[in-house]
Formats: sequence, structure tokens, C-alpha cells
Amino acid sequence: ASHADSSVKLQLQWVTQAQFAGYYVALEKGYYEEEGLEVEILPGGPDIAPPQVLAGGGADAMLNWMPSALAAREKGLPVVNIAQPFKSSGLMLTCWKDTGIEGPQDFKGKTIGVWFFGNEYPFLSWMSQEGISTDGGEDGVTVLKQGFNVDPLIQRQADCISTMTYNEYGQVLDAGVSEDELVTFKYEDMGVATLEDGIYVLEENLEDPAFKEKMVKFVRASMKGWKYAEENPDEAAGIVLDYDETGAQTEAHQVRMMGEIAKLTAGSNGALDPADYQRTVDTLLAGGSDPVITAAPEGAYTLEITDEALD
Amino acid sequence: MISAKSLDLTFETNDGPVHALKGVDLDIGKGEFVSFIGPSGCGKTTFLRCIAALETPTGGELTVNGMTPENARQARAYGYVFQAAGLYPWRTIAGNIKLPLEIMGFSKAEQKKRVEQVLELVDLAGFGGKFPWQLSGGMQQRASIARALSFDADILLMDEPFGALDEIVRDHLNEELLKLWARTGKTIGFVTHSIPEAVYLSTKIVVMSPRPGRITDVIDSPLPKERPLDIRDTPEFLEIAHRVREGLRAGHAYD
Amino acid sequence: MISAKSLDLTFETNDGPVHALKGVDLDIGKGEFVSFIGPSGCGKTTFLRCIAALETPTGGELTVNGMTPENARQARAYGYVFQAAGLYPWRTIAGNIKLPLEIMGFSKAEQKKRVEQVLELVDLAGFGGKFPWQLSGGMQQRASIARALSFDADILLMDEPFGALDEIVRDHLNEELLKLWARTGKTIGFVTHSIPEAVYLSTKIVVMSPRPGRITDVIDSPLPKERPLDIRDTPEFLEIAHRVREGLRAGHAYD
Amino acid sequence: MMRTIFPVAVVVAVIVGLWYAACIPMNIHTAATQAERAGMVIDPEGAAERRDMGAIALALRNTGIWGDTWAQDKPRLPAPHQVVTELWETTVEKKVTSKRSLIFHGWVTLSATLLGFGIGTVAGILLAVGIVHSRAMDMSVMPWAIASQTIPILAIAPMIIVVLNSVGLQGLIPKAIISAYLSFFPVVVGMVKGFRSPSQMQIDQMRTWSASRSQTFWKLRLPASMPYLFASLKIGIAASLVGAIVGELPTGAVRGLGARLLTGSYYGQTIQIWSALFATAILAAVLVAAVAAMERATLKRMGVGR
Amino acid sequence: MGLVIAALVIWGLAWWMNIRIANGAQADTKGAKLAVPAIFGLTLLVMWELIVRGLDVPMVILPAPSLIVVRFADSLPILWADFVQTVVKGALSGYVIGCAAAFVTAILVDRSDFLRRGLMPVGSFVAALPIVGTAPILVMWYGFDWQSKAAVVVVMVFFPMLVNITAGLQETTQMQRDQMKTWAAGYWQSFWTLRLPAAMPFVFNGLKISSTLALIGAIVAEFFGSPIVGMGFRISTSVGQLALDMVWAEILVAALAGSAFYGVVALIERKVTFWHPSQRG
Ligand SMILES: Nc1ncnc2c1ncn2[C@@H]1O[C@H](COP(=O)(O)OP(=O)(O)OP(=O)(O)O)[C@@H](O)[C@H]1O
Ligand SMILES: Nc1ncnc2c1ncn2[C@@H]1O[C@H](COP(=O)(O)OP(=O)(O)OP(=O)(O)O)[C@@H](O)[C@H]1O
Ligand SMILES: [Mg+2]
Ligand SMILES: [Mg+2]
Repeated sequence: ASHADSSVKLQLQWVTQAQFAGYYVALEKGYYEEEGLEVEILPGGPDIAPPQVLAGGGADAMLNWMPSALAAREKGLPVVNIAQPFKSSGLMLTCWKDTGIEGPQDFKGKTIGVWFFGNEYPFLSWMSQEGISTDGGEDGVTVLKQGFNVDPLIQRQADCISTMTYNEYGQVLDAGVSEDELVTFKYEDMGVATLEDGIYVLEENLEDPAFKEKMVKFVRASMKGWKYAEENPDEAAGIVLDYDETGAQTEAHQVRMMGEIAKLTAGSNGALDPADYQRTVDTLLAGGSDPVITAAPEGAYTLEITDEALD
Repeated sequence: MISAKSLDLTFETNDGPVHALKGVDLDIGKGEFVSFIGPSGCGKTTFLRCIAALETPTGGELTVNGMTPENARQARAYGYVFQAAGLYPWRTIAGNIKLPLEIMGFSKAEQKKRVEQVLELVDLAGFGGKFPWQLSGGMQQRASIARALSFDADILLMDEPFGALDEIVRDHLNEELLKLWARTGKTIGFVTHSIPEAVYLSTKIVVMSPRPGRITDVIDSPLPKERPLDIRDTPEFLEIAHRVREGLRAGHAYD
Repeated sequence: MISAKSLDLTFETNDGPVHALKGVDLDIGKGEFVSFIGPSGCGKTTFLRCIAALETPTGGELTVNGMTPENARQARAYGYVFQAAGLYPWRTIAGNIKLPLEIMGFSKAEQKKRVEQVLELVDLAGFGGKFPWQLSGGMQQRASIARALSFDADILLMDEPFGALDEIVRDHLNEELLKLWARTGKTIGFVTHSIPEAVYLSTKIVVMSPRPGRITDVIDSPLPKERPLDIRDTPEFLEIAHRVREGLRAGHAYD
Repeated sequence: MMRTIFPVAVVVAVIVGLWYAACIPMNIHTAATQAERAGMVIDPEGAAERRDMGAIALALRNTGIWGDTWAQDKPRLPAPHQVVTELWETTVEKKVTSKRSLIFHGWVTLSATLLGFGIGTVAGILLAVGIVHSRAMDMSVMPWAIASQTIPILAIAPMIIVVLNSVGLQGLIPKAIISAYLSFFPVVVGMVKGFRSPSQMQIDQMRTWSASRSQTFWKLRLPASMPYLFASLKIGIAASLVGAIVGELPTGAVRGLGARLLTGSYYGQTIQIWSALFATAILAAVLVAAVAAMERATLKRMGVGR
Repeated sequence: MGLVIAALVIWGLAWWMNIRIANGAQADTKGAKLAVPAIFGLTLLVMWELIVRGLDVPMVILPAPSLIVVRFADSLPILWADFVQTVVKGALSGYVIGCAAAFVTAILVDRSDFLRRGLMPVGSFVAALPIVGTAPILVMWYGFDWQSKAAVVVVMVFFPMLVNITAGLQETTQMQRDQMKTWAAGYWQSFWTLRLPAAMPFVFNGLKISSTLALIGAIVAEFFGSPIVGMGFRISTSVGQLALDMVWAEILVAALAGSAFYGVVALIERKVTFWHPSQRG
């Protein structure tokens, strides 16, 4: 494909929500236009594997969690991280307090909901670090493939479920559960956090200077959007709401989400911190019997784009 | 045995009422062989169905064996043979004949005995294990007659039982039917379209005409009980046939 | 007109070969009315289908109008009337009669003219706009004959055309058919199961017998061309009928 | 007409009654928690206490909050009037251009359905023509057409989308193709039956007139297949609708009834899910009724309808 | 490009071969009836392989059949476990329950004309509810394990079965019912000896349709929550892991299981409705 034109298609990894506020703000506020770009944002969903879309040429850039992106790299799809707007991880396990769970070792014999679709990697490596099997039984945890809402916890089909600080956790509270009934384990605190929501492109495309140029502009404008969103969460939530074509989102929900998201993007100027990268890779390599990646990847990120963009 | 007095039957249809039977008077005595003949739609089938309590007359009186037709049906007073053999393809011939016996609660041994008996009677011994579709049309029709005979009711009602068969097979079955009638002494009501068939078989021929369905002629046959097939070439036979044909033509509006 | 010499036709089936026709010799002259009669399965239909080039004989010779049957079919030498009327329910009577004309590429005007002509011929003038299901069985069969006549072939082949009709309607159509034959002088091949029908209509009666299908008797009828319905009660008629029946019975293995 | 309306009304009334009754145990736990927060006395006290309690027992001990179970914000089972209200608000009260209007989403789904239905029907008919006229096709295609229908469409839909995406097809077309995939099969099966429905006699009749293959097709096989065509179109259009909805999920779930269902389920918006569900069923009923009306009109014009 | 052209050539050759066989003297033998579709299917596979290789389609978009077969052979234990979870536990149990429920309902509907007129239109409306909407609800109600999958299958097969059984029970002719009347048979007598056997062709039609529906329903329901075993689970997570060869291996299992399921039902149909003209051939 020719990259000489000015169009950029961005594949999100989930439906339109405040998690992606920065990009929608940049679009709405004309930051992309200022850079001379025509950006199209493609919402995702549970059935969409962004790397697949990228491989098929349906998008120029994608958002992805790093474990998933590294796994794709090992599968022979060379994707490269060019920017990392999210500094910290919003992933956590939320458990009922009355199950008696106080620490990770108490997970044994319990049922835990996990998302999969790439989100399972940090969980699996955490469990293997704790030495807990994931095949069920007395000494292991029983893993459920959780749907994309919080019903399993509310219905007590699971003792713990995966939640994002900015989304599902709020839904649990919305369902009438009070915070003191719950115990939460943030991956960030457990030392098994992996990088979320980075911007990735295909390695071969980066060989084209025109494409690189375009990405520089794209990252610059996107980060501008993110910073604006951090400072004006209510307005950002409103913009997201306007772009949600399903009309399914509610304002209260998006405002709260934006507030939580701002905490995650806060520490980042868009450039990937190699230390964070290393921690992610280490976590994944510790993955035990079902490793996400078998060897430390080479060239899975580049700082060139952000260096140029942030000058 | 069977007695109808000014019987009426009107079907209510979308296009208005259809007078299928109007003022039908008829008495059928025990052991008679009565044929009904008439153009299509004249109410032959309807009349037979009234006797069998498959239709309810809208007027007049009808008794079968001195009871109402409904009671006669419950008392299993008659066997009914439909135009098509109507055997169940998923049962063997023997299974088909056994069916009414099962329903009526005969013992297993009795069922077996009777099936053999009637198979013999209709010349189908040895075919009990076959399925209906493995038999020719004539054989199927005989099996269907055997089924109606199996529970040995006094009355046998037959609605164009040989309509679908070729002439030779038909001749043959007519002969057989006469023999059977002579042997069992049953009362038979028989619907047909064929003049020679009606004349050949019956002690009484009822000629009907349509719109509304009514009886135009009742002919008592002077033919002897013993009837070889050749009887159809005799002048007496031809005379009755002629009378029937005239009666038919009188009541017939083409198409 | 039609000439068969030691014609053979064997169907290969799963249960082995079926000899539908074996050594059939027959000559049909121009303007003859030939009936084929015989028990079920004796090959009447098969023989008619051979003439119509719907089956291919496996032996012997067959010419139609001096050509091979296939060529005769291409030359549209005959009209064929099947047992059931087989009219298309989605076409009016006129549309049905027009169908072969459309296929044969007649002009619109010519189509219209011929449809009117043949409707007249079979006494259905005025019914062209009706749909088949709005007509009685007898009228449908007449329409089907009209369709076979519409393109005015020299030969008319009819396979039990009146099999499904009641006797009175049948008598009536027989009379009509004779008139039509007299008027048009066509050569007619006619399959039937009914002895009176065969005798009443034909100048030549071909009696066949089955397994293998062959001709057992060919009877030239001495009856005059002019035939009122009453002719069926005359001794000559009965004599021929008797001969046909004997011929049939000889070749008939029950069922 | 009355003969159907009354029984249907009775059955619907019974179902609605059962539905309301079912809402009580289904939603009682959350209703109790909310009522307690609002200051009511609930027996037993405390959400943790009630957690392991049977829903029916809880409902019987707190008859006072039954009303609340029918007015939840995100109920496990929404009450009928909630669904109806939502349907009303999102169809009648919203502008059709609004993205909160079900009519807007219904139209998006409908357009993919109709296009897919068109493609599927044409493909199905062509395939059936081939099968009827070529023995080789008859023998080779049919078993595989059956096998193709045992593949779960939801599994391959994303792949179809990606593959088409990589050759530059986006938006309506991929959805329509998935929808066509589901609708072609009933059409093939029905039309093969239909094209073969003329009796041997009718075909022989055509031969006696030396009709060509195409004449036989146009004048006999095609008109004879009409009743079969419409029977399979009715199945096909319902299948198309399902296909269009399935196709919406992996296209980013942006618009359409399928997207509505999916996003509703992410956020536990049960009322929204149920109203989208009913909207789909209503749409299906309307589409089938439309085909049935077409059928009646066509058959009447052909003189077959009485 | 060469490989693509080779694919087209092979297509042409295979087609020519099939036409030869299908119109040849042996066309009606068992061998030909197997060979023709087999050649057709093989050709499709070979073309797929050649085109994928010829056009260099990335594995993460469409893997070549050879890769799928290798993955299939390597993953037999996993595939077997998934098969048991989804097909045996989910699909089969739901199928049995759904068909049984439809049968009982059909008898109720048959006995009461009021119920028929009331229930059938409502039922057809309910049947139009799309599975992608009902599955999440049922998973929410019945939990993550196979029970909820079975529930989805029950919902999917119930109505097609009901329609077919009811239609089948109407299948007797007026004459056959009259005949029963002349013998003064009761409801159940004529049900067991006449109406049920006569309904069998319809019942099997429903069973065949439902067999594919059951499988699809069980797989799709797993997309909305499941334990970490099952064909739907494996498909959806493998897509996330870009293990497309695994996805296709599962699809292969689904197609094999579906065809086998269908085949078994068709075989039983042959045995039970041996008397029906369509089975006598
Ligand atoms: N169930 C019905 N509803 C309305 N009309 C009916 C019904 N059954 C019969 N008829 C009408 O009643 C009349 C007599 O019918 P019936 O079947 O008794 O005639 P038939 O003499 O047996 O004729 P066929 O020789 O054709 O059998 C006909 O006009 C027929 O249309
Ligand atoms: N296509 C076929 N394949 C195999 N056998 C056939 C075929 N057509 C006819 N036959 C057999 O050929 C024999 C003659 O059949 P044909 O139809 O000519 O009899 P028919 O005299 O017309 O009988 P009917 O009076 O019953 O119409 C029969 O035994 C029949 O079973
Ligand atoms: Mg009658
Ligand atoms: Mg014949």
C-alpha cells in the first residue's frame, strides 16, 4: 500500500468509550487536521483481533496490550510499539471479601473470571509466579472465561473477576455493591503489571519514511489530545459520547471512566519507558508452563517516532 | 338393518349451503347387497358416511341395527372399505389387518387366528409379512377388504373399493366379493361408478342424482344369487343395465 | 403411417432386466383408430412412448411417417395426451393450449386463431380465460386434448386419457372423440383399460399381455364408422367385446 | 381473524403474567440492597447475609419491595413495561436520525439484511439451476453445501471481515456477504426441490413438443418452482437478518441492532438488550410478512392462489 | 502467481473429471457417489493451499490447509476435551431436552386447538429472537458451564421441532382418521398407531435441521462466557492469540461433528421411515 497520502486508520481494541478519549479529542479538536492528517477511528469489539486487522491491511495503526502484541510478534506478525500513552495498568482482580480472600495465596480453590483475548497473559504469568495451577482443583484456581460484563461476580458464579479500574469496577459498584464488601488486587501493586494501550504498527511499514513521518504527526496530535482530555475530563467524556454511534453509553459512566483513565495516562508523555517494557517482558517470560512468549523479543519497540514527535 | 327416513344433509360452505342429501328414504334388509350408483357429487359417499356416523345428518331419521349410527359405530357394527386401500406403509399386511383388532382389544392369539383366516378369505395367504408397497394395487385392495372383515361386523360398507383397478382385476375381485358375501351372509353397501359392476353384484341397485342428492330409482335385481361372469352377456343383465343407464342419464348434467 | 417390426425394449433395473416389449409387430395405417388394451404392466404405455420417441427401443425397427421416431418428434408429427390432464395451474386454459404453439414458434396471431379453433373443436369455447382448477375433470381432459390438437399433427397418441373420469362423462367424451376423429381424419393411438371403450372407439383393437409385453391379438372391428352410444347393446359389439375379454383373460396372470 | 386474536391475546397475557412473577425472584437481591440503602428495613439485614439465601425465600419475607423489582435500573430480568417503554422511547420519541433511535439502528441492519438476502437468493437460485441441469454439480456440490452449514458462522465472521477488508471491501458489503452465506442454503435446497417438482409426465410432455432445455426451464420448471421459492425465501430472509446481526459484531459493533445488543451486554444494560431483542424479532416478523405478501400477490397473478 | 494459475488448471481438470464420472456409465454406483464430492472437496482444498501460498496470504489471516491439518493432528487431546465439553455435554443434552420438550408441547397443542392458535404465532415470534442476544442472557441465568449452553440449544431447537412435529401430526389424511373412527379408536390409540408413525418423516426433518442448530448454538453460546475448555472458547481465544490454525482445526472439528451428527440422524431416519417413498429410492 502507498503511504504517501495523509490518511491514517486507527484500530481500537474495544468499543468507543473514554478509554480512547485522547484520540477522539484529537479528532474533534482538529489536532489531526492541524498536522494535515485524515484520521479514521475504527472501534473494536470482542470479536476483533486488532493485529489481524493490521495484518489484513484494514488499519495503519492499532491499539493493543503489550502481551498480546508480543505474542503476535512471535506468531510471525512483526508489530512494533511506537508510542505508549498509558503509563500504568488499570487491570485488577475484584473479589468478594466474604470469601475470605486476603492475598494471592487464598485464590486456591476459588473460581476466577478472566477475559482472555490477550488479557489472560498477565494473569497466567502472575499465577505461575505465585505457583498456583490454573487447572482447577483444591490447590489451583478454576478459571472462567468471563463475558464482557460483571454479572459473574454479581451472580456469585465467580469469587473474583477481572475488572478495569476505569470500567468494570464502576459497574460492580453500580450494581449496588459497596466498596467495603470487596477486595481488589491491582496488577500494578502485585508487580505483574504489563503495559496496556500502546500504539503499534507493522515493522515493514516503518521502513517507509513517508509512513514514519505520518506516524510522527499522528503520535504528536494524539498526545496533545490525551493531555487535553486529562485536563478537561468532563468535556472529553462528552466528546466520546458524541462519537459513540451505538448510543448505548451513559454520560455518568463515561465521566467516571475518564476520571480513572486520566490517572493511567498521567505519568506518560507518549514515549515508552524501556524499564516498563523490560518489566512487561520479564513478567511474561516468567509465564510458566504456558508461556506467552518463549524468548525476549528483539526490536519490539522503537523510540524514534516519539523522539521526533516530542521534540 | 339400516333404515333412512327423509334423510337430509346440508353442508354449510363459504359459497352457501350444499344439499348433499335431500329426502332420502331407504331400507336395507339383513343380508342384502345394495349398490349405490350415480354421477359424481350425487351424495353416494355422503350417504355411506352417514350410515357410518362419519357425518351427522341435518334432518330425517337414520337407524343402523336399530340403534343410532353413533351407537352402532361404538358397537363396531360395520367394517368400512375406502376407495384407496389406505394401508399403513409402516406395517406389514398382517400388521395392517391386525390393527383394528389391537384397537378393539382382541387377545394376541385371537388376533393371529383372525388375521390368518381373513388373509385366506381374500386369497392373500403367505403375503402377511410383506409391506403394502410390495403388493400390486389389487392385492392392496384385497388386504384392505380383509382388514374390514377381520373383526367380523355384520355390515360391510364399501366406497368405490375397486375404482382404481383395471378391468380384469376388477372382474376377478367382483367374483371373489360375491363368493365372500354368499359365504358370510353379511349386509353390504357398495358404492360404484360402473354400471356392469353394480348390476353384476347387487340384489338392489340405488340410482342417485345430484343437486340436491336424492334417490331417483331403486331397482331390485331379478338375477339369481349364483352369478358366473358370463351372466353379463345375458339379456336380463343387459336390460337392468339399460334401466340403470337410463336412470343415470336422466339425472346427469354433463360435467 | 406407423410400423413396428419385432420391436424389443428391455429396461435394466436393479432387480435385473424387465422385458417391457418383446417382438412387437404392428402396422398402423393412415386414419386408423387403434386401441391398445391389456393388463397393467403389459407395455401399452411403453409402446406409445416408443412411437413418441420418449423411449428408445433396444431392438427391432420402428418408423413413424417413414422417419425414425426421433425425427418424427423433431418434425412434431404427433400430439400426445397423457392420462392426467396435466394442465399448468398457473396458465389459463387458453394459455395452456398456446404453450406448445409458443414453443414451436408460431406467430402471435396464428396462436390466437388456433386456440380459438381447437377450443371450439372440443366444445370449450368461452372457457379460454378460466384457470384449470375452475373446470371439472372432464373439461380439463378436453382442454388437454385441445392442446394436443392445437398444432395439428397427423397423429394423436392418447394414454388412458379418460381413466380418471366417471362413466357418464366418459361416454360423452368418447362420443365427442369419435366425432372429432371423423371430422379431422387423424390417426389415433389410444390406450385404455376398458373393454367397451376400446370396442366402441376403434377400427383396430390391439390386445397385449405382460411379462414379456407382447401382442396376443389384433382385432379389426367390423363396426360401422357411424357409432351411436346404443351400439354397445348390439350383438356385434358384444361379440367383439367378448373376444377382447377372452384374449385378455388368456394373457392375464392375476395381479 | 378473531379466532386467532383471542387465543394469542390469552397466551400473551399468561406469558406477561409469568414474566412479571419471574422478575420478583430474579431481581429481589438488588432490590433489597437498594431498599436497605434507602433506609428501609429488610429481613434479613445486610447484603452479605442475603447473598446465599434463596431468591424465593427472600421475596416471601420482603413482600413490600416487590414493586421495586419491576423498576430496577439494570435488572437481571427487566419487567415487560420497562422493555415496552424503552422500545417506545427509542422508536417513536427519538428522531430517526438519532443514534439512540432503534429505527436508525434497525435501518442499518435492514440494509445489510436486504443486500445479503438479495445476494444469497440470486446465488442460491443460480446454484440450484446448475444443480438441476448438471449431474456433476448435483453430485459434488450438495454434500458440501450441507457441510458448510455446520460451520459456526460467529467463528468465521471475523475472518470473513478481515479477509474482505484486506481486499478493500468494508462497511455494508462484508456484512451482506455473511448474511448471504446464511440465506443461500435454504434457497438452494428449496429451489432444487422446486425445479424438480414438475412430474416426469410434464417433462415428457415438453419433450413431445421438442422443447429446448431453456424453454423447459422458463415455461415449466421456473413457474412450477414458485411455491417452493417463497417457502424458502421466508426462511432465507430470517436467516439473513441473523447473518446481518452476526456480521455487525466483528465490524466494530458500530451501528445496527447487533451492535446495540452487544454494547448493551458490555454495560449490563439489560433493558436495552431486551428492547433490541424485541426490535429484531419484530423486524423479522415484518420481513417474513412482507415475503408472504409478495407470495400472495405473485401466486394470485399466476392464477394459482385461490 | 504460478501457483494461482496451477490452482485454476487443477480446478478445470477436476471439473472435467467429475463431469466424466457423473455422466458416465458408472454414475449410479456407490463409488461414483462418493468419488464426485470427494474430488470436488479435495480440489477446493488444493486450490485453497495453492492460492494461500501463491498470494502469500499471512498465516494470521488465512492459514493453509496443510498447516491446519498439522495443528489438528498435534492437538488431538485438546480438541477431544473441547469436543466433549461442547458437543457431548452442551449440544447433545440440550438437543435431547429441547426435542423432548417440543414433543410434549406438540401433544398439548395437538389436543387443544385453542393452545395451537394462541401458542404458534407467539412461538414463531420468540423463535425470531436472535441467538446473539439470547445467549448472553442465558449465560447470565444459568452460569458458565455447559448448562447454559444446553439452555441455548434448547431454545434454538425447540421451535423448529415443535413446528415439524405439529405439522407431522396433521399429516394423516382425512380418510385415515375416518378409518380410525370406524374402529371407534381412542385418542391415544390413534396417536400411537397412526399419527405418530405418519409424523415420523416430519419429525426427522426437524431432527436434522436441529442437529446443525444444536452444534452452532452450543459453540456460539461459549463466546459469551465459558469455562476454559470448549470449542467456542477455544475459537474465540485462539483468534485473540492469532492462532488461526487452531481456530480452523476447531472449525474442522465442528464441521466433522456436525456432518456426523446429521449423518447419524439421517441413518436412523432411514431405519425408522423405511416405508416412506423418499427412503425407498
Ligand atoms: N365436507 C364437505 N363440505 C362441503 N361439501 C361437501 C363435503 N363433502 C361433500 N360435499 C359435497 O356434497 C356433495 C356430495 O358429495 P359426495 O362425496 O357424497 O359425492 P359422491 O356421490 O360420493 O361423488 P363421487 O362419485 O365423486 O365420489 C358434493 O356436492 C360435494 O361437493
Ligand atoms: N422407466 C422404467 N424403468 C424400468 N421399468 C419400467 C420403466 N417403465 C416401465 N417399466 C416396466 O415396463 C413394463 C411395462 O410398463 P408400461 O408402463 O408400459 O405398462 P402399461 O401397460 O402402460 O401398464 P398400465 O396399464 O399400468 O399403465 C412394466 O413391467 C413396468 O414395470
Ligand atoms: Mg364418493
Ligand atoms: Mg400405462
